[in-house]
Formats: sequence, C-alpha cells, structure tokens
Amino acid sequence: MNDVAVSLTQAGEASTMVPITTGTIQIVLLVSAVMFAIGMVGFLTRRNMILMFLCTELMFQASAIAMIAFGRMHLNPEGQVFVIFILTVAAAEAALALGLVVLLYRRKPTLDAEAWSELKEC
Amino acid sequence: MLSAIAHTALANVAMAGGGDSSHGLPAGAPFGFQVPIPPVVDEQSFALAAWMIWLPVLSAVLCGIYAALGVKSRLPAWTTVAALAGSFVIATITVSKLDFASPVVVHLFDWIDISWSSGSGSAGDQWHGLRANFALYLDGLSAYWILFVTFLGTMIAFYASEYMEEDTGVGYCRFFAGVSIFLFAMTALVLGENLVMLYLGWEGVGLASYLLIGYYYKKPAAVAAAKKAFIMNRIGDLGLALGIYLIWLEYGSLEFGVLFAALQSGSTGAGQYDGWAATLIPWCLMLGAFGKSAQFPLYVWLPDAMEGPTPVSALIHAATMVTAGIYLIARTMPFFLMNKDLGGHALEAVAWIGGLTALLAATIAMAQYDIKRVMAYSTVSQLGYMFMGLGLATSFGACYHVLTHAFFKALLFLCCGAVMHGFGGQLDLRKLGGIRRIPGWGVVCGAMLVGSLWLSGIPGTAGYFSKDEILAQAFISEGAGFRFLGWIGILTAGLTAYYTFRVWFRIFTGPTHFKPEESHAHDSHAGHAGMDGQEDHDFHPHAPGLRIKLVLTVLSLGAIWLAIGYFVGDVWGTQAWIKNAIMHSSAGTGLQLMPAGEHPTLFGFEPHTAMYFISGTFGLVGLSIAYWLHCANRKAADDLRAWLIGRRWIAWLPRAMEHKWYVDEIYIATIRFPLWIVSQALYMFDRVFVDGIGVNGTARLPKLAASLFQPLYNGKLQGYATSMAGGLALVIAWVVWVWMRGSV
Amino acid sequence: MTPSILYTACVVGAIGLYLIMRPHRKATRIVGTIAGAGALAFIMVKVLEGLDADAPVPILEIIFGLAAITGAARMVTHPRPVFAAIYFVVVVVSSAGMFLLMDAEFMAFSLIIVYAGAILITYLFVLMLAQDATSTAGEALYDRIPREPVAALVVGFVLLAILSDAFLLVDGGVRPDAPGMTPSLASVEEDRWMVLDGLPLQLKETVADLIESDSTDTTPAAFTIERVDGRAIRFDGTNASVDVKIADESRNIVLPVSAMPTNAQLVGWSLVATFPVSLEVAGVILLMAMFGAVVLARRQIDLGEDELRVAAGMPPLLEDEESDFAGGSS
Amino acid sequence: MQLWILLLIPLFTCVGVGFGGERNARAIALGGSLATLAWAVVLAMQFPHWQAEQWLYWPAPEANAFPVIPGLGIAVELGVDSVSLLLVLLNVFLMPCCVLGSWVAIKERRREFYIWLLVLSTCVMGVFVSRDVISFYTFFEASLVPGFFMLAIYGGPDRREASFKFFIYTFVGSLFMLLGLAYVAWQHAQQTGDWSFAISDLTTFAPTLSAGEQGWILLALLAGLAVKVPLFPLHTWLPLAHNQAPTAGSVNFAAVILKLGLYGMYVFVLPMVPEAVVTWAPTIAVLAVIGIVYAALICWVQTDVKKLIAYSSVSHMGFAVLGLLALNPLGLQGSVFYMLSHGFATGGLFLCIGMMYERYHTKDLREIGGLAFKMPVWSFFFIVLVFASVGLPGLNGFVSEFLCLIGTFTAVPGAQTGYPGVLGPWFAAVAATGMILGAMYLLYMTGKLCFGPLREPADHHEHEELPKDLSLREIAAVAPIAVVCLVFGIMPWPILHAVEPVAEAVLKPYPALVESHFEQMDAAAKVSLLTDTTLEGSR
Repeated sequence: MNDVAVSLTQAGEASTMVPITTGTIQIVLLVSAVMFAIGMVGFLTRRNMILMFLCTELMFQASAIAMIAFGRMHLNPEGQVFVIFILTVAAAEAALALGLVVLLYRRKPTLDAEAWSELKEC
Repeated sequence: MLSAIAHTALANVAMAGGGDSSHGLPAGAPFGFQVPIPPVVDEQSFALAAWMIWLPVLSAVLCGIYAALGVKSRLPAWTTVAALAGSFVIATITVSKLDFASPVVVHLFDWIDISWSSGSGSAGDQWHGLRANFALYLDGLSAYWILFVTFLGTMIAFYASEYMEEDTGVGYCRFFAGVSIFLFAMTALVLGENLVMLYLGWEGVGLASYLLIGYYYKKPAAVAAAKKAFIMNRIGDLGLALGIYLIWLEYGSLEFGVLFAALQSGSTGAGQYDGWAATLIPWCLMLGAFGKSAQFPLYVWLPDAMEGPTPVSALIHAATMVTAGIYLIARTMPFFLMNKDLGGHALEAVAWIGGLTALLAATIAMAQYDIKRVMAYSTVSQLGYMFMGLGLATSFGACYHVLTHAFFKALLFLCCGAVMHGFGGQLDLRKLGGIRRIPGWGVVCGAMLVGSLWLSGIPGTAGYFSKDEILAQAFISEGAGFRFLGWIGILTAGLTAYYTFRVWFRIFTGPTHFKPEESHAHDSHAGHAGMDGQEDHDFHPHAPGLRIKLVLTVLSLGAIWLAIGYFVGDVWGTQAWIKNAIMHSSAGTGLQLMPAGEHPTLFGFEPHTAMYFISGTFGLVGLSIAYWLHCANRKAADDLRAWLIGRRWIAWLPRAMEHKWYVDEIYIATIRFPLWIVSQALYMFDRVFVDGIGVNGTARLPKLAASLFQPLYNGKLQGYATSMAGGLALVIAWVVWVWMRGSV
Repeated sequence: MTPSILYTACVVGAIGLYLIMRPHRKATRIVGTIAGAGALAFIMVKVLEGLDADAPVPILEIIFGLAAITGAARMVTHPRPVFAAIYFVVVVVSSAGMFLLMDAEFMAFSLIIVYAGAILITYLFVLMLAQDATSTAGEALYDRIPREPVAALVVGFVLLAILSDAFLLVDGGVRPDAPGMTPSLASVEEDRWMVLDGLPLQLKETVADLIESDSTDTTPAAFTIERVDGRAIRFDGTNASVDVKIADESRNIVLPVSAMPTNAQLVGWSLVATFPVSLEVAGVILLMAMFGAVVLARRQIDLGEDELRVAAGMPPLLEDEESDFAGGSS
Repeated sequence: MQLWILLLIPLFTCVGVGFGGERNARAIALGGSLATLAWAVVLAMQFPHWQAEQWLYWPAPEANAFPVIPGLGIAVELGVDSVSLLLVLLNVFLMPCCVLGSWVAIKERRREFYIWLLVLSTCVMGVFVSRDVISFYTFFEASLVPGFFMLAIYGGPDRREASFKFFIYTFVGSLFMLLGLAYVAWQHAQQTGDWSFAISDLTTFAPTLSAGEQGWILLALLAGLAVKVPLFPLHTWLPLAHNQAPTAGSVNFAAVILKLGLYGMYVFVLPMVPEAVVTWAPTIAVLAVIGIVYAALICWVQTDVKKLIAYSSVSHMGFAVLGLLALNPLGLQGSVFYMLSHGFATGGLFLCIGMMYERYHTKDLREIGGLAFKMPVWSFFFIVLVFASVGLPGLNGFVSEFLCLIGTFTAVPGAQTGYPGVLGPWFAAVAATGMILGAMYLLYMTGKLCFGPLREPADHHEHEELPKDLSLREIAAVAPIAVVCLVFGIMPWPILHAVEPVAEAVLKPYPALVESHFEQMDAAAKVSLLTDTTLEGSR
C-alpha cells in the first residue's frame, strides 16, 4: 500500500491520497480533545454570556478539527462536509444567541449569566 | 306479693325456721353444694314474665316519644309508674307461680348464639357453641330480688313524679326515661339466664346511673360524678368480663343452669388452666361486685353520685343498683365455695374487704355535714356488711340485709330528698334544725325516725335482725380472723347508730333554724329559687306534698312489716319466705357448711343469741352518744370538736375523717395524674417518635438523598450544563471503559 | 503510556488551568501555564515516543496545535472579553492551519472567512454594544471571577481524560494502519474517479484536453464519450480510462492522476450527492436563524407587573398559591 | 352481572352529577346512592348463602369471570360471600348518610365532591366484590385517589400534609402487598405451569409454600394491610387524615377504608399463609394490644374531637385484629362483626361531629361544650353512638368486643373449643383494659361536649341555613345509623349465623397447624433441655 502511495505521490498531484501518519492524527486528535475540554471548561466557568457562546464556538472548532482529521484518515470528504454543517449551525447559533443576549441585556443591563436564574425552583 | 309468699311458704314448711338460727341442711356432695335442680324450660305458664322486662322498655320508649313531642304534663311520670307497677304485679304473679325448688327458664329471643362443628374435635358438645340468649332464669334468688326491685322502683318513681315536678318538660321525660332504662337493666341483670345477659343488665344499670347522676348536666360536679361512676364501674366490669371469659374457657357455657350442674358434679374447669378456674374466677367476679357495690378500692364514686336527683340516689345508689354486686356473688356463690373448698381465700377476702369498708365508710360518715353524703357513706358501710355476710357464708343474712337495707335506706334518702326539696336544696346539717316543729313535716320526721332506727339496728327493728344474722355468723364461720372481723362489725354498728342519729337529731330537734343553699337553689332548682329563694330570710320552706308523704308512709309501713314479719311465721312471715327463696338458689348452696349445733359459742351463748345483746347494746350506746352530743347538749359536741382539733396528736383524726381519709386525693395522685402524664408522654411519643422520626423520618430519606444533588439544580444555567456534561462524561467513560476496553 | 499516566497528566493540566484562571495573580498564572504546558508537552512526547522510530515527527501539527491550545486557554481565562475574542482568532487561525495540514484547504479558508471574518466580528460588535460601564473602566467582576471552576474543571478534564484515553490508548489508539481504518487506495481512487464520472462537463473537457495533447490536429476532433450502464470511466485498479468515439473510431484514453477531482470538488460533490437533505436542512436553519435574529432584534420588551414593581423599587406581588384549592370543607 | 350493575350505578350517577349542574349535584348523588342501596338490598335478598352449610361465593366467580389477558391468567372475577356482602351493605348504607351529611357543608365545587364520593364508594365496593388479585389490588389502590382529592380539596387547614401522608403512606404499604401477591402468583405459575390471579387459586396454592416463604409473604401482605387497619406503629396517617378530612371523608375513612385492611387480612392472610400466621400471631397480637392501650391513652389527652375519635379507631381496630388472630370461630365472627359495628358507630360519630362543626366551626373541646341544652336531639344521637362505641351491651359495639375478647381469651393451647390458639388470657386481659380506657376517653369527650355549662366559641353566630338543633335532613342522616346500632346490638344472630360457615372454612387448617406448632415448640424445648443435660454430663 505504501508503494502505491509513494508512486502516487511521486506522480504529483494527489497528495490527498497519502494515508495520514499515526503521529499526526494522534496529535491532532489530542489537540482537538484538549480544545474541547478547555472550551467546555470555559463554557462552564465564564459568566459573561457572550464569552460563553464564544466558548461553544471553541468546542465547535475542536469537533471540526476532529472531523477533518477523521475524514483525512478515512480518505473521504465527508468529514469536511460535516464541518460545513458545523459552520452553518455555528453561524445560526451565533446569530440567534447574540440576538438573545441583546434581548436579555435590555432587560437587565448586565452580561452576567448568574443574573438569570429563574429555573431555580426554590 | 301476698300470694307469692303464701304459695311458697306453704310449699316449704320445712324451711320455716322463724327466729331459729340453725341451718339444718343436709351435707352436700362436692364442695358442699346443695343439689341443684336443672332449670325447666317453661315458656307457656311463664309467658307473662317477659313483660317484667318489656314494660320498663316500653315506658322508656314512650318517654322518649314524649320528649320528642314536647309533652309538658306529668304524663311521663304516670307512664313510668304504671309500667313499673305493672312490672311489679307481673313479678308477683310470676313468683307466686314459681316453685323455688325447680328454677324456670323463659326464653325470649335469640341474642348471641354461635355454634360450630369443626375444629380438632376432641371436645364435648358444650364447647362447640356460645349461647347467650335473651332468657329469664327464675329461681328463689331472682324472684326475691325482682320483687323488691320493682316494688321500690314503683314507689320511688311515684315519689319522683312530685319531686321532679319543677322540671316538667324535656327534663321530666329524660328523667323518667332514665328510670325506666334503669329498671329494664336491673330486671335484665336479676333475671338474666346467663352471664352475658347479667352483664348486659350490669352495664345497663351503669348507663342509667350515668345518665341520672348527670341529670343536672349543667353542673360540672354532676357531670364529673357521672363520669367517675361509670368509669369506676367499668373497672369492676372488667373484672366481671374477665370472670365471664374465664368461666367460658373452663366450663364451656355461660348459662347458669349448665354451670351449676357442672359445679355440682365437682367440675373444677376443663382447660389447661385448672388451677386458675378455682382461683381466679371468684377474684374476677369479686372485682366486678366491688365496683358495682362500691366496696373498698372502688367505692369513691358512690358518695359523688349524690349529685344526682335524690330519687335516683334512693333508687339506684341505695336500694337497688348497688346491691347488684351482692346479687352477683350470691348468684355465683358456687364458684366461691369451690374456691374455698380447694383452699382459696376468696370468701375470706370478700368478708374482710366488706368489713373494713363498713368501718372505713362509717368513720367517714361520722364527720360529714352533707346529709346525703352521710347516707351515701352509710350505704357503702351497709354494703360492706352485706359483703361480710357473703364472705362469712351466710348468704341468707346478706340477702336479708339487702332487703331491709333497701327499704330503710330508700326511706332515709327519700326523707333527705324531701328535706332538700323543701328547704331549697339545703343539705348541710349545720344549717338546718328543729324541722319537727314546722307544720307539715311530721310525716317526714316520723318516717326518717323509722329509717334511722332501722339503720341503727336498735333492738326490734328489721335492720337489727338482719345485721345480727351477719354479725353472729362471724363468730360461727371458720376463717382467718373472723372473730376479730365480728368485733369490727359490732363496733361499726355502734358508729352507725351514732352517725344516723346525729343526722336525725341535728335536723329534726333543737331550735328551728334553716336557710336555703345558694348555688344549689340557683342551679338545679332555678324556678323554685326564683319564687322563694331570693332572700335568705324571706325563705319559706314548703312541706312535701301528698305523693311524697304517701310514699314515705308506705315505705315506713313496709319497713315495720319487715320487722314484725320476723316474729310471725306462715303467711306474713318474711324471714321464712326469704330463707326458703335463698336456700334453693345458687346462693344457698353454701349454707350447710356450718351445720346446726356444731358452731362455737360466744361468751357461752349461742352466737345469735349473744349477738342480740351485744349489737343491741352497741346500737343503743351509739344512739345515746348522738342524743347527748346533738340533741341534749349541743355545746358538748362543739367542745369535743374543739378539744380534738386543739390537740395536735389527735387533730389529724377528725380532719382525715372529714376529708374522707383523703382517698380521692390519693387516687388522683397515684393513678389518675400519673396516667394523665403517661398519656401526654405517649401522645408526645406518638407525634415525635412514631410519626416524626418513624414515619416522616422514613419519608425524609428520599428527600435527604435528593438534597445531596440539590446544589446541582440551583437555577444557574451553567450549573445544569455542568451536570449535563458530567453525565456525558460518565456515559463516555462507560462506553470507553466497558465497551471499548472491555473492563473498567 | 498507561492510562494512569494519562490521567495524571490530565489532572496536572486541570490544575494548571485552574491556576491560570486565578485572577490577578501573575505568579500562579505562570505556574499554571508551566504545569498545563508541561502536561500537554509530556503527553505529546509520550505519543510520539509510542510511534515507530522512523516515523516523521508532525512538527507543524504540533506547532499549530500548541498555538490553538494556548489561544483557547487564554481565551477562557482572559478577564477582558475583547481580548478573549481576539485570542479566539488565534484559535481559528491555528485550526485553519491544521485544516491545511490535513489537506482541507477549502475548509481552512472558509473557516477563516466565516469565523474570523463574519462570526467573530459579530461577537465583537455585540461585545462592544453590551459592555456596561464597569467593563469599559476595567474588567467586570463577572469576567474576572470564574464560577465554580473546580466542578467545571473536574467535568471537563474527566471528559478530556476519557476522550484522550479513547483516542490514544484504547487498542493502541487511533491508528490509520489498523484494519478497516484506511480504505484501500484503489477503492478511494475508484470513488474519486466516479465523482469525475458524475461531472460530465469536466470529464469532457479533460478528455478533450487529453485528445488534443495526444493528437497533432490543431482542430479538435468531435468526439463522444461512450457510456456503458451510464458509466464512462472504467477503473481497473491502477488506471482509469474512458472509451471515446472519435469519428466512428473508438479509442481508449487513460486518464492521468492529475485529472482526479480536487478537494473542493469532492466536498461539493459529497454535499450535493450524499447529503442533499442535510444541505437543505442547513439552509433552512440558516434562514430561520436569520428570521429569528430579525424577530429577536425587533422585539419590544414587555416587563411584567412584578418586574415593573421591582424596577420601581416596590415589593413584588405575592402569588396566592392557595387559590386553586380554596374549596374548603365548610 | 348483578355485581357489575352494583359497581356501575354509582359510576353512572357520577356522570349524572357531572352533567346535572352544580345545584342539583347533591340531589342526584343522593338519588344515586339510594339506588345503589336499593340494588344492594335486592342483591342481599337474592343472596342464597346466608344460612349456608359451606363457604360459597355468589355468583360463582369462575363462572362470572371476564378474561382480560388470558395468557397471563388475568381475569376480572366478581363474587360475594356473606362477609363481603355485609361490608358492601355497610358501605352503601353509609353512602346516603354521607351525602345528607355534606348537604350544606360543601359549598364549592359540589359536583366534584359528590363525584369523588361516589367513586370512592365504587372503589371500596370493588374491593369487596373482587375475587381476583388484580382487580382487588386495582380497586384497593384506586380508592386512594378519591380519598386523596376529597382530603386535598375539601379538607381542613393541614389538608396538604394530610392528603400526601394518607396517599403515600398507604400506597407504599400496598406496594409491598402487591409484591407478596405477585410472588405467590409467580410461584403458582412456576409450580403448576398456569398463570392465575384468582384468589381462590392462590389461596389454595399458597399454603403449600414453605414456612419461610410464608413468613415473607405474611410480612409483605401486612405491610400493606396493617397500614390500612391500622396496626400500632403504622397508624399515624390516620389521626391526621381523619382530622383533616371533610365530614363525608372522615365517615368513609373510618367506616369503610379501615375495613379494607382487615378485610384483606381475612381474604388473604388467613387462608394463604396459615403456618406463618400461627408463628407470628402472638407478635402481631402484641402490636394490636399495644395499639389498643396506647391509642386509648392518647385519646384521653386529645382536645380535638375528630382526632380523639380517630385515635379511638386505632384502639378499636386493635380488638378486631385480636379477634382475627384468635384463630377460632368466636374471634373471627367477633372480628367481622367488629368491622360492621365500628363502621356504624364511628361513622355516625364523625357524622355528628360534622354537624356540630357546621354550626360552630370548631372541634376543639376547650372552646365548645354543654351542647345538650342547646342541641338535645344532637346530643341524644351523639350519646347513643358514644355508648355504641364504648361497648354498652344492647348496642352493637358490645357484641363484637365481647366476641373478640372471649375469642382471644380462649385461644389457648389445648382449648376445648377444638380451636387451640396461640394468644390466650393475657392478651385478652390487657386488651380488656381498653374497655375501661375507652369509657374514660369517650365519656371525657361526651362530658365536655354535651354536658356542663354551655360554652361556645367567642365569635359564634347562628348559622343562617341551619337550625339550632338538628334539621330533619340531619336526623335522616344519623338516625338510621343509631337504629342500626341498636338493632345489631339486640339482634346480632343473623349476621353471626351468616358468618359461621365462613369462619369454619377459613379456620379449617388451623387447629392441626397450631397443635403441630406447639408440638414443635415442645420438641425444641426438649432438645435444648437434652443438650443442656448432655453438656453438663460431659462436663
């Protein structure tokens, strides 16, 4: 298999046909996991509503990286297609979330998420 | 009654002992029982007997209807009197038809009747059913009892028709309904063919007593007294109930006929608790009797029961109901005799408790000022005599005393009632005096004198004879300290004479003075007081009316007849007839324990003869002291009292006697109050431990578990996100560790 | 590397991030940075150690990854929102770099365009709009003090530990050479040729170019591509060829590797051919988001009575909670 | 079919009440309850086994079965024996009284109230007529729902806590009961191969289980039933629920719901697990005796009338349990009779208290008293019912109490009755002190409430709708109960005769079991003696 890959590489154009190396994908996945964890920590710890949403974007990024990496590993474009969807959702989310933030900000002039705790029962 | 006496007296010439004190009966078989005769079921010739019970019921129902209709006339009284008189007439007819030698059972209707056939099946037929039907058991004892119960009931209802007149209306109906219920229950008690029916009557008279003591229900004291009476009686009833259970457990039947047959054949019970039957049954029954008849541990309700209207005191708490205990023990005497035969001490206990109660109550009666209370304690004391008689195995003496006591005590109470009625409810003997001289009070004075003489046991009176019957027996029967008990009884006889005449002298002799009782006048005799009692010095006593006088006269004549009847035989002889009736019943079975001529002597005389002199002397001495202190020289009485109070070493005695030896206080301190504390503690326990910790605590466990996780649900969005992510992490961990790696 | 080492490193990393979060403590921040970076580096070294000796070290990936992680860490810890947003740009750019390294150049650039260009600007815009007075002066209190950092860190790093465990350790980690992980190149090639087959115009152009370069004729000959069962390209495992009929003469033309569809073409094809419904849904989502944003932005706030009372400094009305059960026994 | 109609009449009445409008609700409910009563009387007259030799159901439940899930043997089977028919009669008899008693007391949401009332009585009747475990349990639990709502909507100030406690407490208990019954059914399926939930099948099967299993089943059944009865430590829901419930609710709780527990013991516990019953009867009886004395003492210090009567129920039901565990016909008949007489007496008392409460809006003995002067008719009925409760001979309470106690008393080893028992005189003697205590607290209550000087709450004013004393409607509600108390008191034999064959059938296995129980105990005693002597010998 390696021979073919090498020949293909030598043939020029289609570097996409080269299987990814183990080190690369593990490093990339590690990075994506770390980013995801940090994003989550950020989402859970930041109290600024806007930054919370930014942290969700961070998590989107992390998952996008993982998608791309796996797509690369399986040598098909579907990983990238999913990233497109992720981008779509992220954009929609950003639009709505920011609209909501603005709305909330009009009610209480603060971005503190703690200010909104009506879910609490008692 | 005449025909009854005639009939039975003729049929039992052999029994006619007159003044003879011998009890010449043949020695019996096991336990020394007289041979019992199995009861004959005869519903034809005694069909009328059922109406003895039903007439009072009818009258009670009618009174209830009158109350509902708002009858304001004397109709309830006449209905009741008619019904009770009818009952008495029927009783007389029935008794006249009755041969004491052969008891009769009259079946009315089925009540509790259970039977079964299965089971392990080793037992005889008698245990395969529990039968306690509404049926009458007619023998000498019940005939004897029913006659005076219905007679006195009629008399007293007649008396009450005038006495209660101020309450005409609903209260009048209520009163006579109560009296009718009482008579129904009493007849059921006396005539009941089985122990359960006896128990029905037993509780029924308790109910009637409760309702009638609490007649003046607006007076808290009356309500409390009614409650006390019922509860004290219930304590006794517990004993009776346990006795009934035990009897059924041991003998498999509750019908008197079957039971007496079993006992006569020497059966000591069947179950594995052989020893218990003989030992415990009498004690249980004794407890019941003591409750109903107000003996030592349970007597305290009777003096309080005087809160009821006086006719009630006379009827229930002197003449009839309180003798139910005597009736019970007389009826179940075979059990006591069996106990004695097997070496038990039940009879001795009865005698001793009776004797000591007699003394105790007499001492209290000496120091009371309320004349009804004096009479109440006197009743307790006389009932003590009767129990003493039962315990000394002279059930004849006890029953005889029941009759005489019923007459003279009813008489005394009715006289007290007349006085109370006439003087605005005044009962304090210090505030009354010289009534004898007020016009219109002669009958009362005379009747009360008769009653007092009879109660004091002055020679020649009926009380004298019946009391001697008991006291002499103390020197005849063998038993623990019976001689000493006899002397206690004799001493009590002297005290009795003293306190009885203290009352009589104080009220009827001396200078005339009176004033009405304030609270009483305003409370229960409201209408009356409104007319007469606004100002004490304007108070005019009103003499009793015709009906009261008539009743007092009749009762006095009855009492006198009882005394005269002692001396004559045949038709008019009371003693022979009574002896015959008692001897042939279950109560008489024990009398042959003391065969004639074998008993010891007292001072070299035959005890009965000796007792005539001894107790007569004591009675006369008591009377004399009372005369000296309360009639001839009243200052001496005050001096004596001052002397007693002034000496520290003796001052406690009059004080304790006035305070009834502090028995009520002791009961409250040792039983009622601790029980109340325990109840409160239990209620606290129930709320705090059972409900609080036990139930709510258990219910709180899930809540506690939930509260561990509650901080996660603090309403903060990110908090929820944290827990969500935590859950996600756990899921992934599970996937990674278990699915992918295959192990944790 | 054993799981325990990995988990320990995660714990160290978590502690490091915690220390970085502590506001206004430079020393702890440095210690935290060192700890976090150390833990990350340690794991990376361990990962590389586990590889074959002759395997190339993915140095560029490591650089971009470290940059992204640094940006992310700084973003979640920086007390000033604007700076956090700017650090997010770092993350985006680094991720785009990693996309590039993984031959996803189209996604890389669209990421930068969409994120850094559009989304982030919006964020910044709203940030600026919604900054309250305190934050213009300095940092808002709620930006400086993280909320429940320990719980969040526990949750986050447990997740990290497990994920990295799954990625790196379970069954030797994610390995392209594991069976079934990488499809055979022939099938990949065939798939891609089939994409080209689905693009008839491009195929025709390619074939035309090939014919032109082969023949000496200056005028291109008219040709038709023959299709068998609707398929033009035949792939025999090594070479893809097309049957072409030029003037009634059939010719088999072998397609060169360079004729394969590009990455962007593959993505586009996949999008329309494999996920058409998802694509439509994505479009609808975007449309709805647009509507939603418009509606939200236009919305007037109607304060409730209680809120008005609160705003006016009055106590809120008490709710009568018994009102439903007001029957009562009598 | 007859029994289906019995259950459907109140349900259809519910529909009528629902559509009949708020004003007519009570009249329709009264009509419906009277119709149910009439139908039940018709059934009682048709019932062929009043004086039967054997224990028989009518109509035969197997013939009357309505399969639901045939594969699992689940079928609705309805049938009555004399005991359950008597309890049905108790229920339908009290229903019109309840409706009359709530006539003006319920002012809001009337329709709902009467619907709940009718549903409650349907459920209770359903329990009594079911002859299969599934419908028994369904009705048993379903009866909680109307009870819960009556309590929660129409109750007193603490109705929330009371309704929740009532519901959850009894519900949790009966879950254990379901567990026990399901275990029996499962074992039945395991061992015979057929699923069946018919009570007749399970009761014939269950005694073949081992003694250990029977013990656990007994425990599970008791967990559900003892709460309902209620037995001593499990009684605390009752004072609260009875106290807070509206009049009709209290009447129903006291008169009927409590009977469900005892009826369950009679239907399940005695026939199913005889060995365990013999082993555990003394323990349960100790609880019952404790309950009798304990609750009676607590009654004595109550100031709230309804609470007092509620605690008195705990005390009284102890007697009934004791009678049941006496394991002889006396006790069992007494126990069945106790169910009826307690239902009438206590139900009537609650009705009376409700009438008083409507006028004075208090049930605190410290605030109110001396009503005999103002309300003589009310006092009359109240006193009659109090004495029925005290156990005065001639009223119904006595017969039941007497039979229970004498049954307990004679439940001794080697009893001549042919029914040896495991309790004995001591249990009866201690329980009999309940007689004294009963008189104490009930007369304390009567004395405070009826007698003494008139005391009324300070803010009392005459009710515009109600006369000073009872109206004819109220007399119509309470007089039948008083009459029944009297009739049962002097004529108990029809009921006692009707229960005789049932008692004999239920108790059939017991004499042999009790005897072998004592033999085992003797043997165990001998063995321990033997080991002791051997040890000494070896030493």
